[in-house]
Amino acid sequence: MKNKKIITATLLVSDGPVPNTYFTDLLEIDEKNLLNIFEDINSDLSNINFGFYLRFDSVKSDLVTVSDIPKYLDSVKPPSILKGLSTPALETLAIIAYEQPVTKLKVSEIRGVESESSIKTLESRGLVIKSGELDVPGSPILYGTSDEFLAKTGFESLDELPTIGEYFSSPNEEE
Amino acid sequence: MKNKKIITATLLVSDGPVPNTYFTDLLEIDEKNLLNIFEDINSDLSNINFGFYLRFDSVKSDLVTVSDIPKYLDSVKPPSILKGLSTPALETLAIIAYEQPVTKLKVSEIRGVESESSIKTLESRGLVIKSGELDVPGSPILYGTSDEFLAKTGFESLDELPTIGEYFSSPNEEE
Amino acid sequence: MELIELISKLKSLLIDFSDNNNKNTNTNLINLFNSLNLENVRKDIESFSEIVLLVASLFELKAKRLLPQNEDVDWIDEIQLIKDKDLAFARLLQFKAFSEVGIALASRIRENEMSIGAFKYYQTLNLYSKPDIEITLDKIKFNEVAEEVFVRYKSIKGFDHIEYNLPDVDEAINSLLTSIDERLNTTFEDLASEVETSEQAVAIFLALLEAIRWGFVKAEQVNNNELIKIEKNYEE
Repeated sequence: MKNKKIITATLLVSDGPVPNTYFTDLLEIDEKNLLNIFEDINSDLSNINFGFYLRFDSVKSDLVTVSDIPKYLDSVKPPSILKGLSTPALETLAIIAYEQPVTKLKVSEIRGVESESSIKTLESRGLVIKSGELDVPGSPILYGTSDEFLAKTGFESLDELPTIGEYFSSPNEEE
Repeated sequence: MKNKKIITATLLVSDGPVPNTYFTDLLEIDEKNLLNIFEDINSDLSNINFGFYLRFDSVKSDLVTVSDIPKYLDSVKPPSILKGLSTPALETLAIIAYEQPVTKLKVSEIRGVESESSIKTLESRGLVIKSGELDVPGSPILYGTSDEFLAKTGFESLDELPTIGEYFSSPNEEE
Repeated sequence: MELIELISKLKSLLIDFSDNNNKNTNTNLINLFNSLNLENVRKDIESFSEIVLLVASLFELKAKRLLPQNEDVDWIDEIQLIKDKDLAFARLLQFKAFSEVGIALASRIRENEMSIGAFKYYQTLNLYSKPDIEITLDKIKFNEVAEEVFVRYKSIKGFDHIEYNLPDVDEAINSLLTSIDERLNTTFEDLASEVETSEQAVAIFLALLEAIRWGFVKAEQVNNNELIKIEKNYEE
């Protein structure tokens, strides 16, 4: 059944819950029909004993992990994979560290490319946090670095960040 | 079954493919066993007609969408890593992939034009990384391709890169 | 003249180039181009790029040749010329191969991107006590990247190398990026219509070139009659 395919694929790649209206519009089905498919999907998933399920209500849906996973993992110690950050993520982190509090737009401007997914990555890893909103129309989110960032880099405070070359010392700077 | 639950939950939330060794360590099972579970998961998923499957090889695995419904996913999928990449950048990528580890100078020499900005673009996309320094005066930086490059091209390792001749040998197949 | 014919002529010219007759080469080149129907050439992009390469190699050799400009070319220079010619050929082959391999790699990536990976890792924050991935952060590398990314940014805004009293390209880049941001898609004509002086127009144009060169924006003109479309360049 094609609708089930499209719904599950969409939920897999979506970044956060998907509004039900998105599916009813896309697939041209009514809400009742959609909720039926959701239930279908959940019964499929529980039959095959997967570690995630479809959490939904009358407004939105998302694939989330089942809550008893931690219980399964209690007896084992998950090995940690040491992983460095990719260059896009590192660049983004550097800009946020130096320019904070800073908006996504400003980060993208400095890097020269749209940086939304890099910010998401850093946020999910706890290196970057939302630190407020800019007081302009649209209230864009301001980002800053977390304590985790200080802990990982070994800086005691943000004041310890090294000055960057002569580029910021020139008298006629500032945009 | 506990292992299947843990594997599927982990793959759902993992950031990119998960190395097989992660699961064999975590679950204390051997590789053959793990690959059997992977196949199990895939046969479950195809029975219930879901829009995603488990893509795996001898090194890593990941949950990915099936490829026959891309147009329905247009509005949820992340922009392509290729978006906005110019042909000069692609050419530079090819040279770095095949000549790595390679200096900027060598790339520029092969292309016959200064290649700094192409390399920077590829680096900021995460397709190319600094892989070391050449042991000569001035220590020029050596560039190579990243794991992201392998993941995106679907090669298990650099050894799998076709020899250049293979791209040209059969003129009537090709993309 | 047929394209294939032109290409083979250019190739033989390149081979014969170490022969001592610049004037002849000039005439030959001009004749060749005059005999060519450019409309047809543009239709065949493949051949067009080959021609550009061949001509570029020819002119490069020619320029080298013209440098001494004395009565006879010294035998060491002669050898250098032959080496240059070989190099030009080798480069030509290598270059063409890599540019096609680049496209082949891109089509592979495109195909792989038809399958999209799960994007739920923000959930790891709330998953189980120990997330599966421990991020390492190397202070030295962090500092390097920080320096690099800001230097890159600042060097776009710098233009120290221009000493003349030119319009402020700096400002022009900023305002260009802002207006592209606001409109996402715009045209060069649109941007240029807002300037008041010719200096500002020059600044906009330079800013646009720089912004394109650095990959901030893309500019495209489908054909001569269309406006030059400008849009922001997005990552990943």
